[in-house]
Amino acid sequence: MSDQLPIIVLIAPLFGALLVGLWGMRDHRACYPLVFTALLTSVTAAVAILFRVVNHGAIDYFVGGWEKPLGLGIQLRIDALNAPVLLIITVVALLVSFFSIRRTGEEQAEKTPHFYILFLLLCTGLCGITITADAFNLFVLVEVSSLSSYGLVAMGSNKRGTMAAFHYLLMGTVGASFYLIGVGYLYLKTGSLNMQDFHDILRNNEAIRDSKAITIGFLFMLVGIWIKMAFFPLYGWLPNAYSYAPSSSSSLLAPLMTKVSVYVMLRVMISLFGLEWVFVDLGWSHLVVWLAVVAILAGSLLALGQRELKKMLCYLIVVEVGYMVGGAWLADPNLWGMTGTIYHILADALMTLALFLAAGNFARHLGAVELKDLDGVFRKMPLTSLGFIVAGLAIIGVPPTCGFFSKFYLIRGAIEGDHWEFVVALLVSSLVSAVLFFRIFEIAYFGVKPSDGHGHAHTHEDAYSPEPTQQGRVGDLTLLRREAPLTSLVPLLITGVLIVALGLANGPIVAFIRTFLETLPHGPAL
Amino acid sequence: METPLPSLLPVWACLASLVAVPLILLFRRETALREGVTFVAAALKFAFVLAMIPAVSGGHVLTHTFVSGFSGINVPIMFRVDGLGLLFALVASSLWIVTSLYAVGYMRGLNELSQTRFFAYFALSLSATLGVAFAGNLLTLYLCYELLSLSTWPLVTHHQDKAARSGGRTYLAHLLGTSIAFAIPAIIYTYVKSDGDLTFGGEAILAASNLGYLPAVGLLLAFAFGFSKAGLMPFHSWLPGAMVAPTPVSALLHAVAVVKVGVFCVIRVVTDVFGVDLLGQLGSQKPLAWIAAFTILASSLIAMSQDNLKRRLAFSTIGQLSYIILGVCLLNPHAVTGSIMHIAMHAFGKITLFFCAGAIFVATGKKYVSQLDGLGRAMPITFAAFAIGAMSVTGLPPTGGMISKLYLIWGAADAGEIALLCVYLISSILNGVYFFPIVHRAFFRPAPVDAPVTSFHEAPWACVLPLSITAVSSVLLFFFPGLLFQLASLMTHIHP
Amino acid sequence: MIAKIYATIAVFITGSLLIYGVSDFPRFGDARSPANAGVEGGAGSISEYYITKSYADTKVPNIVTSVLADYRSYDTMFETVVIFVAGMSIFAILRTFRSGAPLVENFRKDDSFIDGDHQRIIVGTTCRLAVPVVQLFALYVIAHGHHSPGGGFQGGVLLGASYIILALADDLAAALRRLSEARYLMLAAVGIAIYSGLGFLCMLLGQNFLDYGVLEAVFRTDGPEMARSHSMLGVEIGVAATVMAIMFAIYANLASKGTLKKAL
Amino acid sequence: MDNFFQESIAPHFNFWVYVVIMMIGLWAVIAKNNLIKKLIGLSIFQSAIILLYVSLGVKDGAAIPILPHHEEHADAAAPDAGQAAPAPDAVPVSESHRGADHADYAVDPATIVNPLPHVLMLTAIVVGVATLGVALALAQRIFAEFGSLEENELLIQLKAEPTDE
Amino acid sequence: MILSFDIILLVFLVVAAIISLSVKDLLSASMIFGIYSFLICLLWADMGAVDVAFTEAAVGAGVSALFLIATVYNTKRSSSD
Repeated sequence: MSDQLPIIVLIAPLFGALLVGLWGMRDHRACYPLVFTALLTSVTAAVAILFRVVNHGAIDYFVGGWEKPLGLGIQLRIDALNAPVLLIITVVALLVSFFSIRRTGEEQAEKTPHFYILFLLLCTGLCGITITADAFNLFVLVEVSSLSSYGLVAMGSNKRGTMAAFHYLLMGTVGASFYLIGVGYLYLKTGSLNMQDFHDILRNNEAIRDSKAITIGFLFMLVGIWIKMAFFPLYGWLPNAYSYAPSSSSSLLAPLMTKVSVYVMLRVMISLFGLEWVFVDLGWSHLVVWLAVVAILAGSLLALGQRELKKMLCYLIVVEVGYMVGGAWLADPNLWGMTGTIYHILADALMTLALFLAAGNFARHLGAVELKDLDGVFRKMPLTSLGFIVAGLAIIGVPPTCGFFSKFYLIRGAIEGDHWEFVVALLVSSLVSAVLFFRIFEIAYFGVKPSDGHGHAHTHEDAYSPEPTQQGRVGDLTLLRREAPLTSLVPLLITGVLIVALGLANGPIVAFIRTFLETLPHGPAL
Repeated sequence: METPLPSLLPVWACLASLVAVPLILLFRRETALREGVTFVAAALKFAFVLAMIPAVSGGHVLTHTFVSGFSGINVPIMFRVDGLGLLFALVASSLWIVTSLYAVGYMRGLNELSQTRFFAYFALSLSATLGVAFAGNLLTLYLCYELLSLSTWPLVTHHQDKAARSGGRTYLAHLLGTSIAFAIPAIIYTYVKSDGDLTFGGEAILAASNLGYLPAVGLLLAFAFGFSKAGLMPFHSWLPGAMVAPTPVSALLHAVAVVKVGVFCVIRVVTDVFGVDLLGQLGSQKPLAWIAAFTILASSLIAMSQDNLKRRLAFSTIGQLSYIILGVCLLNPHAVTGSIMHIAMHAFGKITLFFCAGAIFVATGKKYVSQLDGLGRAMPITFAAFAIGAMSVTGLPPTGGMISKLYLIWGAADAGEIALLCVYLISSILNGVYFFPIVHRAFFRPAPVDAPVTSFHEAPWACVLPLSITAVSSVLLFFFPGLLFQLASLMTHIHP
Repeated sequence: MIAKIYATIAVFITGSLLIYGVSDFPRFGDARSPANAGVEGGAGSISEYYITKSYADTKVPNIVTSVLADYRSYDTMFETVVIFVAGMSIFAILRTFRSGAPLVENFRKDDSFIDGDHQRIIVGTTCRLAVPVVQLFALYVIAHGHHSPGGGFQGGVLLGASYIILALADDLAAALRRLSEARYLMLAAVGIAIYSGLGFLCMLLGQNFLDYGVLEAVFRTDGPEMARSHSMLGVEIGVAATVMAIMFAIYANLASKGTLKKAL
Repeated sequence: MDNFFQESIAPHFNFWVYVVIMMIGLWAVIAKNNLIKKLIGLSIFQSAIILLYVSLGVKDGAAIPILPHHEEHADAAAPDAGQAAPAPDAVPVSESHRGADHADYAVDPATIVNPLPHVLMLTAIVVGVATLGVALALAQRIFAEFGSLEENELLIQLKAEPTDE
Repeated sequence: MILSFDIILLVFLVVAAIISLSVKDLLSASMIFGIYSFLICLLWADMGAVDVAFTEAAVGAGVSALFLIATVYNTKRSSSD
């Protein structure tokens, strides 16, 4: 039943959630195997889907078999744009589920099954958002994922978390409602909810293409999605929500939610309205790119001002969102900006995941909340810091990590699209992130306070061997005593490896994305 | 014309010091073994570099490709050894031997802590330096350049006190900052302009691209500032800041490896990215030339006002680096030859000076010029070497510095740039003005009454030997410049 | 105050944009408007297809039900999931297991509410009489949703409401005795399980997810239409179960500050 | 009277009002100080969207979207009896465009209101109540932790105390 | 659909919305919100959206008003605005 793959991807976590509800409620230990099997199933399905899309092109799936006329039933469509996103979602979820094993005990206690139900349903929602080709169905799934994320954020014992969750809920609901208004306007002008059908109507029907209602509808959809993805002027909810959530929740939400919203924006631009309409008929490109520039710069400055690690990371997310929105709207002739954005969705998901996992470990085992608490972690938690370093270098954009390549494509797009302001913004933000991370590295690297810098050379010997793993073997093993347990360490290291691997493998990935973009009307052939 | 010749020699040369890193860490406990590893690695590396000479001077170009290109970008990671690279590699690897000897003496003399780390990163940075020297295209060049910045940071901050931290901070901030802000966009712009070709050698990368005057100026400046290891003002202040490092570090890295990597990159950019012909048509190198000229004069003036010996040397280095850049900007064979040779000549002269400064510190703990009165009688060898080094840097016979400077001035005259010619001359005088008073103090001033110089009191032999070696060799370079000249002219033949 | 100014500006901008969009809407109540009759260039009007063909497809006169539970049943499934998620989120946020006490003791009961213990008898008796009627009606609404307004969701809400009435009339414990926490959580999961299980069954029988047509083999109906009709009934029952359970759960948690002990 | 509406006000009146109500709700969400008030505003905001959608589907003088079903009532109401007379148009299911080859049910689309918006809005209402429930739970917990529901007081408290993890 | 009825209902709707947002007593605000939901339910019925009306009656006027009241009961009845 290989043609059923699209539905399996999101049915697996759904059934997983139900089983946790039926069985895990009684016996908490039953949760873990259920969660892993569910997520493993959907990862496998996602991989299979990716292969199918690579080999045989896009997959169309009509739920309930209602195929013609288009839009009668609900259509799922998986093409080169969302197959990778689907894979990254499931993989991240799987890694986080491993990471969360040791956490749920102390962070969720009796509510462990409920945590995992929300966890799995969040994955269901995100996968659904990714594969659906129906504008309204997308709204429903956005609500599924949003509601579960509110729960996940508020689960912590931190009272600020509750407050943050409330604001998150208000903003998120308003955003989703804006999107819904947009859909309403489109439906009103075209009588269609199916993306493909709507796209055809827009292409074939002159009168509708330049009607005011369509423009307003697009505007509202866009703003709604921007609220969801915390694009700069509308980012207010994100930092608190993510930094005060329990680490097992935030390390799932932070990498996925914003990226998926970016994907939704791309989907709306590409499949629903078509790049020709968005770039040529509408011509907001410059405006949005300038917005993105402001977003990047402001986000960087705010990140510089933070004293808490997770807060800083949250503002970095805002910056990355700026990258992606700007890159998507560069409208450069060869769509390198779009390519970079799609690639950056994958890259940034991994980078953010690694950073939040590392931050979670630091907070859990050193109580390190603020930057200054990271004093000498390279010695205390070498492996965790190894992962943190890799992610940090990726954010800065040091080759051969994936961060470098996504920045490379974005800058290339900006140069070819003559958006020098965007180039400048990218560079400034890279500089800022370099400052941020080397500040941390310095704190973490100088294990001891400058005052007692001399004297006990022995500890220095161990502290300053170039790569921590070496230290684990060479130096005496007592130094590893504060390292995180394997369950929370392995996902981090795997993510680090993935970051580098994604960087090295950017060639085929980008080629794959390009082939997809070239099939579009108004693609790079423009 | 050059004929490419696949060879593993450059790889071995790099690996020699890279393999040393884990070994050094392994023998952290047995110091003798640890330093033995360092010496062996240095000797091996030098041998490998030497082994390349015949082929290269025979007009071949040794190439080796590791990665046939991140297929996303289609730029390979490759090595390519031509005259320029080999000359630089020769200087760096030969001086490493001497420096390790000196380092052993210095570190033991002051029994510094965590010497293992010191030697490990030292070896690592040497590999990075050779990587830059042998880099076959802009990407490889850039990667090795960054690796060098990162691997030298722990050396700069070796002492881990406040000064070291702040020094290290300025160091990283300048080097990484400029390379991210200027070098990366410049490289990507080149990539876009030359649709995907970043390879050195043969036709210059941008020769075919129809670059305007202003874009060319901007791109060239972006490169020159991006590779801020070259110490062009206003991005020079990392160099004095990095003087908090132990003297061997300052000696090798900040007289030879790091700073020369900077100018090396600039030379590469001018000769292989733009190509002499393109710049000749556009004349876009003029602004850079004038910035270099300004840097020369300004740094010389600042150097005069410095009392801390190492800081004075640092500013003099800044000036000398701009000599090289200016020479390359003159774009004629003599000037280019001169600047390439100046890399070597200045290296020997300046490292001598640093060694002397370190030796004085080890022996007497004095680091200020004003304290040196009468020390010459106590440490005659050191100060004799200092005098030779000063002469070489100033460009007086019989030292190698004179030859390269002669070529530079000749080139300036050929290019008809009288103003720049004057800059060379004036700055040479200034060099003399800030170096020779030191020698004068040491030999002819009476020692201060409170601390009378009693008897002959030199630094340990491990410090004195290296500095005498380098002093002698910089004299020898005056009489036998042939090899350097040959290698340098290889480049200028390629770009007449 | 400053918030009010921001709000006014934001509202003004948004509103004017919306009105600007409204200005080229079709006339209100226009039967030929694009939404109702479709536009050229597309795949034809979906709503007209529903109106004219849905009965032939599903043998269900209530078009809304057939569209809700068959054509767009994927939506409806996730709508049920939304309810489920909401229940779980509220549980995660509010439920406390520390016996008796709410999270923090600065909940204070507002005296301005009339605490009418003396009315308990009258109210209680009336409600106890009302509850079965309400539940009966709810079941009717679920079962007859094919032919009349209503369906799983409305019926589910009514069922949930009946328990809420019970809780209001007597007290929460009385309602919880009939529908305990473990039970309503299980019921909620089972509801969705019924729904998605039906869809999964269709997959096992070789059709797409939620393609009820193939279930004719299961229901032994002649022709896929009746199979759809029956499957819709099953689906509605699933929805009803989940909605009933979660509605009551939400009320129970909200009314008792998450300790299912003392409520209004 | 009635045709006065027909000419001047009717064409877009619903849509205007939907904008007005929505703006009332949005204003409350942003400007109100009390969290409960914010939530009431949110619900009003959402109901305005429902008003938009439902207004889209309205047709003048059209009937509700439930077809008159006289004779089919028998077998539709009591299906289990298995006495469903096989309809002449019942053909085996074909993968593509199912139903397209059925005979249309004899009805003029213009006489029945558009059912699709109703379906969508059922979902929207559900989402609305779910959101409201979660929000209220959050509000209760905020009250339990801060002892207040007035935003300004909450913000003051948050500023006062140091950040705790 | 009766147009005048429709329009009168809409006007009432706006009024109810404004009142329920402006009264200081949260309990009565919730009550008036229930009334608002009931009015809007009538409006749906008038527009021929019977299922929506039914749902609105069950959810809006019924359950969600009840949820509001429960919360108000558990927290605080008076509000500053």
